[in-house]
Amino acid sequence: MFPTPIQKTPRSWQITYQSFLPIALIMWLLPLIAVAIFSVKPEGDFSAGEYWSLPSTFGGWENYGKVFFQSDMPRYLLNSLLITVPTAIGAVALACMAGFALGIYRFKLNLWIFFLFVAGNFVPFQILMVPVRDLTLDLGLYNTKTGLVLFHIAFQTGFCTLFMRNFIKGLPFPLIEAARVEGIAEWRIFVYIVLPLMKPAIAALCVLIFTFIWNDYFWAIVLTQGVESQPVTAGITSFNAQFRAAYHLMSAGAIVAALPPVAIFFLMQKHFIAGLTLGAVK
Amino acid sequence: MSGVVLQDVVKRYSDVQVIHGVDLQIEDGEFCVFVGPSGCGKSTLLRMVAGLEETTEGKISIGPRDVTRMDPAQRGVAMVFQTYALYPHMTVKENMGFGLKMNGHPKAEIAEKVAEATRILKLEQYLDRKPSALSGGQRQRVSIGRAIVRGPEVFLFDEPLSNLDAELRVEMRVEIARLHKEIGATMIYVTHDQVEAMTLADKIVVLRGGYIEQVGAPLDLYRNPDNKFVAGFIGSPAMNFLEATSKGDSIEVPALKQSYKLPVAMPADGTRVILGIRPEHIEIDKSGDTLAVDLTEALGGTSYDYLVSDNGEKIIVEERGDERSQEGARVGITFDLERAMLFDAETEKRIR
Amino acid sequence: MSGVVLQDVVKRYSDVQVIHGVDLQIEDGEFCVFVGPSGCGKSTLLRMVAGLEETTEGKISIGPRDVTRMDPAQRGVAMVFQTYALYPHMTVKENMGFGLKMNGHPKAEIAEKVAEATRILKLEQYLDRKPSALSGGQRQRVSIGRAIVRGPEVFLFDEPLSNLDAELRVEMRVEIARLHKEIGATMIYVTHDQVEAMTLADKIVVLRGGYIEQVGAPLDLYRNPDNKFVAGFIGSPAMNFLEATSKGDSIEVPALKQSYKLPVAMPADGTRVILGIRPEHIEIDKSGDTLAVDLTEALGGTSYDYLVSDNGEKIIVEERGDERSQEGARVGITFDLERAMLFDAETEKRIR
Amino acid sequence: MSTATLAKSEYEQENRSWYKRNEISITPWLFMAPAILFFMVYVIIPIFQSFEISLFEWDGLGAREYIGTDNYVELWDDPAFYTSLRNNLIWLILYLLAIPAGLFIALFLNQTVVGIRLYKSLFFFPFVISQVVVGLVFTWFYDPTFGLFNTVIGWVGLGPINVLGDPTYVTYGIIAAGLWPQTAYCMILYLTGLNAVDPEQIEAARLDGAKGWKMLWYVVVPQLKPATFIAFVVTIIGALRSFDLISVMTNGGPFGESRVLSFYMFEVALSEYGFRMGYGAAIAVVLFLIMLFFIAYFLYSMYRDERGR
Amino acid sequence: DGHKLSGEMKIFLDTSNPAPRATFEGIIAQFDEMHPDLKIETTIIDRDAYKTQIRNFLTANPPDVATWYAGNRMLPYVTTGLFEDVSDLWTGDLAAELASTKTAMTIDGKQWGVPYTYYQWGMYYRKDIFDELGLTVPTNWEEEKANCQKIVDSGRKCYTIGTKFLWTAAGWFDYLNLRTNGYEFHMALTAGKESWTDDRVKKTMANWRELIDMGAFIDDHTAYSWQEAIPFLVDGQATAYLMGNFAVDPIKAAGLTDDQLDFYQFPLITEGIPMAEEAPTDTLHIPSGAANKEAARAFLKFVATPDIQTSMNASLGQLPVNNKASVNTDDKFVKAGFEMLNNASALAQFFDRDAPAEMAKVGMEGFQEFMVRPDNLDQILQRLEKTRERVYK
Ligand SMILES: Nc1ncnc2c1ncn2[C@@H]1O[C@H](COP(=O)(O)OP(=O)(O)OP(=O)(O)O)[C@@H](O)[C@H]1O
Ligand SMILES: Nc1ncnc2c1ncn2[C@@H]1O[C@H](COP(=O)(O)OP(=O)(O)OP(=O)(O)O)[C@@H](O)[C@H]1O
Ligand SMILES: [Mg+2]
Ligand SMILES: [Mg+2]
Repeated sequence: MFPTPIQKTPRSWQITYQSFLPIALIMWLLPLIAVAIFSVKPEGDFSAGEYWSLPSTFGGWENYGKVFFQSDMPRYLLNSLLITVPTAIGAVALACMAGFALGIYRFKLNLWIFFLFVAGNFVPFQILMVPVRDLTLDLGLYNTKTGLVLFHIAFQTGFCTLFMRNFIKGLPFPLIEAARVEGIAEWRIFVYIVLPLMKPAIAALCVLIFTFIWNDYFWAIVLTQGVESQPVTAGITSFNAQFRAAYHLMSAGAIVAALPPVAIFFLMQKHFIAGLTLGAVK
Repeated sequence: MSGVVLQDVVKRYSDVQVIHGVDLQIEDGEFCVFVGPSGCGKSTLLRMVAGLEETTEGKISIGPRDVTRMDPAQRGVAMVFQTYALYPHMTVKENMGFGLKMNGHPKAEIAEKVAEATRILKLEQYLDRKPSALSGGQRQRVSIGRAIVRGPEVFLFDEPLSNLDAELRVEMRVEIARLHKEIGATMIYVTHDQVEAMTLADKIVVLRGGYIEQVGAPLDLYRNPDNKFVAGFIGSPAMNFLEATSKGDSIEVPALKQSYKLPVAMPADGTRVILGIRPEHIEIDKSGDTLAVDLTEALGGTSYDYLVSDNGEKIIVEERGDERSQEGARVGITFDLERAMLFDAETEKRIR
Repeated sequence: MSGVVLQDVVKRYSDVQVIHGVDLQIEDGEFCVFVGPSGCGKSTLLRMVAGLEETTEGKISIGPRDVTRMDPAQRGVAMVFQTYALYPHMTVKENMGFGLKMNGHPKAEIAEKVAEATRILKLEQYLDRKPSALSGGQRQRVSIGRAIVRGPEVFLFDEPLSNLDAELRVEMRVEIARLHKEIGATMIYVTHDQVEAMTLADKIVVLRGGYIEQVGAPLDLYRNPDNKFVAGFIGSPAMNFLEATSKGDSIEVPALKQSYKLPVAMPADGTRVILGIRPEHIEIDKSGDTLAVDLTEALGGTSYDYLVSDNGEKIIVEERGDERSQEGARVGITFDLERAMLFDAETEKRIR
Repeated sequence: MSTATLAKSEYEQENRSWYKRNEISITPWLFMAPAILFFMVYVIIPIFQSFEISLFEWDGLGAREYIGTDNYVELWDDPAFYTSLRNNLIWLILYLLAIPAGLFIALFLNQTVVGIRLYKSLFFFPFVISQVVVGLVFTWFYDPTFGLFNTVIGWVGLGPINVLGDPTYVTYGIIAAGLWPQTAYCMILYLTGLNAVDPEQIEAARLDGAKGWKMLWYVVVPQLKPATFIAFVVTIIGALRSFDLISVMTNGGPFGESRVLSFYMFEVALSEYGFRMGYGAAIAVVLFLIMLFFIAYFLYSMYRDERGR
Repeated sequence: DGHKLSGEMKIFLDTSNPAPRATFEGIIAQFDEMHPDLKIETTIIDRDAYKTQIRNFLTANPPDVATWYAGNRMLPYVTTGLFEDVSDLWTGDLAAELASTKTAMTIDGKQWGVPYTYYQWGMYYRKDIFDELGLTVPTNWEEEKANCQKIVDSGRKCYTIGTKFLWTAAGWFDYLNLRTNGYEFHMALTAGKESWTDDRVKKTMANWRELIDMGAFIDDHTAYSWQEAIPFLVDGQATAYLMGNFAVDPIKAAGLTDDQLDFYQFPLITEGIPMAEEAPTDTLHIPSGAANKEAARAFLKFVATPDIQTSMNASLGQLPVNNKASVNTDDKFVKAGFEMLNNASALAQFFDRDAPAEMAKVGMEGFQEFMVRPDNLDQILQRLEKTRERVYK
């Protein structure tokens, strides 16, 4: 293990390390901690110019109450959920199938199609902006959650397929051969053998895609507008316009918007990190 | 009847040919072992029988049926893989019954067949475990069980024991032998392990570079190899080969500084030949001094002497018991001329 | 002088003790092999000598120096790992020279030492390859080369050959033996392979559960084990153990339905003892009928008969040559009483 | 004993359906069809459409007018374009700092002490948060009146610096905000990479006398190559995709000094004063060509790996 | 109205600040009450976001009523046929009552919407600080500068401003240019008929520069939105704010009272040039893709009626467009504005409403840059000129 395990170092260094850890963490998260503190400060602290003092009283209830009951935040959160969940399901489903095809079968175009997905996934997606917006308009899906979901599914399919294909490629191939010798139809091999084995990958991808899509801002502003379909990342700007310069409320809003992916990350940490690294490193 | 017949079978991967026209007949109920060095095409040949690799040319029949172009599932074969290939998310019972279930067999029939296989392999107490909760040997037993359940005409094994440790390997080897006795189906078995081949096979097929070198019963190959390759491949430690030249009805062996008269049809004078003697057929002659003892190894029950001749050829001698020669000493050797073999140095064919 | 001395060495991981006070003296230039079942602490002990594990208690000296608390790099040891542990991004040459480079030796010196090691190990043509372009045996040679280059007083090997296939293992074993002869440094070698231990060692240390069971020259351990564990562990196939009871100056062996009188100091009447006979020391008596032949295996030079007694005990007999018994027949056995051993059933200690 | 019990029907149907006979060659295409369809429609074809649109003058409302390469000609002497290009380069270069920074933090956290798992997750935190929120947080962080940044540099007698309002600092300020989550990402990649470093090699190197930086440089870093490669890929992509932060933090300002290509493209095509679809598409094409350079490199590396295994 | 309105009516509003938001909600509720069968759905979009979104929703999912701005700003939607011709509403009494805004709503001889409010721009200043420093309301440029110098000397800034979203700087340009060169030149310039490198423009910029060089504006204004600039006024770091009347509400909300805050007209610069004012008009339109145009027309009419105009603008704190409506004279800012605009020689909409979008964007960016780097003036003007050549071609 590198660096040398702390247990094997002198006592003095161990203590230094142990005490430096929390300090480093606080420094690292300083901007966030500041926002968290902002969000529970009462309005008065700001008008009094007390930005960096501890909250004079706990204003959290009021601030967060405003976020939830006097703004469109709940609606935006719901929109985000309605966009994120179908996207995760759709993209992962498509990728499972495509990954299976690319990971298991040997055919001429295999590598080319795989690279098509990979290359598409690397594209700076802004370049799709004009045509995709147009397409969405033509389909009558502009400013609908469906329009956003369809695009997200399509674009995330690139990454998901890369991930799934590499994962499936890592499965022991004799499993497939054993099933073929047993006379099991190809689609049944997918359903009964490959799919169950992909569970961890599916979990990882779902979590990952959830975060990616939840945090998407660009497509949200390109393909949607208005409270009926915009997700919370875009909603937060309207929210901030509504409460401009009301830092306690803006902070509370930011924290509310950021919370779901953070919660997912903490709940599914193992899968999340596996997803990030496995997808990338294979 | 369900023997397996390969007629002039060829396998090519794009432009590399890896199997060069193999003809082979495996009788019904026979235990046939493919051996040969790594990369010689053992697995490829086995997988062609299974239908997992396409046959480029030639014909493969199982029993009366030509299966050359059939799907694996239709050939009536079952395969046991080196890595077991158990479905990790299914219990032992489900693993064994899966094939039948997917092909729509009634539950009662599946249960019955699984029970039968379980009995044969003594897996009763593991039926509800997942493969991950089994030892390597148990896993391999389950994978054999899965093959049995399908009731195939031919069992195919691809190095089934090479992922097991030495002790388990011996155990499973005995188990497979017993299984063959019990169900009597045709079995084709790929291994690179001498001992497995010798002890399990009714018939050993020695492959090299995509060609069959020799086919025969284990002891026939040991006693009566057709060529230098088979002679060297079968038997451990490997046969000693010494360069020699024919002269009249004898051969001259420079390493031993002596002529020998072997009971074989001698080739023309001056032909370069090779004398083959197995280490276990050589006795040390302490009074001799033609060879130097380079190294000795005592294993307790047996010892090996590594001898070097003055012209640099090496000879291994297996000695019974724990006596061994002195390292650095000089000795001679004697051997039974009946058991020595002669090969043509060019063609490597046996001279009989 | 650079022998290695371990004095009352103890290793604890938090609250698990895995080495229980080991005392051991390894002479300068000696080849010492640690054997024992998996998990007995072989690697741990070796790594303590290397300095890769801290020594909880006791003292380790190399030559005159107490190295117990020293850094690995300063102990004058070099280690060869089971997985080779070559740096994958460096060429063979860089791998071998890395240690010297790190310690700031001049380039010329490094080149010279690498050349020397290369010569010893015949690695000339691979110098510029990366490890990934080498075969297993070549990689292991490089890793030994890396050890040689550093010119250590003590070489440490942790199962260096167990990732190689059978053939290569034999080859590398001989190579290591030769290396030891050539450079004559002290070597400590961990293995679980019988043959390696027997053939390489000047001194074998048999470990079990963190204790030393016996230390001695290979053949001494074979011929004269101190207890049942060592007797069963050394020799292959393993010694047969049969239950017996002492009666007067003989022992009664139910499996063989016979009494034997062994030249040892017999314990009190009725003591449960164990009779140990090595497979290679048993002869089949075709006229007998105490045992059933369960299975026979012919390997060419030797055959094994697996016998079962009526009370279910198993006996393996090694037969020389290719004769073997008939499976299913009933036979008796004879053996040389001088070579049979007796152990106390309780303490498993040898009764001499 | 005969055990030939396979039902006849299972292997002796001679006249099977066409699908059955070609199952293995058709199945992959059936499985890939939906993904390919989606990907074509929404990703691959639009890339080419961008090329096409870039040859038109079009406000997104009325009819398009074919103008050949005029958009590119205009781009050629559009100072805003060069500002964006320059900023993109700065992003590309400085964003790479996330890689060593991530490695450094990963090394710092690669220990087994109580609670280290929690520390690792908390250090990873910034990556999970939306860039929009990161942008907001940093906007306040940099605020010239009350921002923590100026408060802190005030302690050492510097500032105040109007980071986001000053054209000389603004791009660096935004990149710093972007480096925060990106470093966290690289850190996780390296933590996983460090887990995979062969401990025996570390031990071998210890015996060889390598320590500290030497160990890191000669033994550890080379083994982290896969992680470094991925970190490189995601960082490059991240740098070229940078949009959210700029949009949230400065909206391209002050006077367009913090624009990058992707933002400029959005601005001319879809913002309040924009709606020049053709011009936006032309910028898109330039951005794509830059990325193509990297994509080709990534694909080549992957191709080598695929062949290699 | 003759018959009942029914169905649904979608209204998109950009009135995202709290006061206007509430006002409109009130009006709509009133309208809703009058038409029980009509279901009204209101969407309020952030004012800045609205400006980019209007294109999308006009083509993709047009509402029945949408807010927008008069002048050049509505031109693209008129030429592309996205706004409904509502000339039919500009007949009868209403036409007479709205006459003053008719030109701003007319393109190609047709009217494309109905205004609902307009408001004055001018200096909102800290009366208490002026008193403290002994300053009087300036009436010409010299006084303005003299005042400013005293303010700067007292350690304050003269003007607060937040230029993050650019248009606030355009307010300064508009007034400086109107006062330096007059209404005609300003309109010709924004209409692309005059060169940006003209000496007259340079004169305007030179005047502006005097203030910049004095340190009249707060530091770091590029980092702030217009709302974020308010605290500087409130806590006395700056004494005046050139803004539209909509700023009064948030400034008061931030803690200033009528005693502290007052208003004065942007002072005279070039002697003899008549005083024209900025008076942006906010308007309502019917997208041509609207589903319920009947209801939409009714709503537009309703909003323009004197009663509604009176109550609406009272609560907006702005000026009614209907000349029959009464101005809320209780509000001193509204009153001042009303008087000022009544006496104005001419009314300009605003830079980004008078100039086409692209020109406006480049122009405002230039103004912002100028405020930070006045030395770049020549470069900036050249850039504007180049844009003018392209945009108006
Ligand atoms: N897909 C393939 N494409 C090209 N050549 C292949 C392919 N699969 C196998 N080969 C080649 O065919 C030859 C035979 O391979 P095969 O796996 O049958 O050997 P084997 O005898 O089973 O070896 P081992 O003992 O190592 O398993 C080898 O030379 C191998 O390189
Ligand atoms: N880090 C550790 N913490 C706790 N126990 C350990 C640790 N490392 C090893 N052990 C225990 O110490 C004992 C000895 O391990 P060691 O690796 O020395 O065995 P070994 O003889 O080398 O076995 P093998 O033949 O399998 O390599 C084992 O029981 C092992 O479980
Ligand atoms: Mg094989
Ligand atoms: Mg070990």
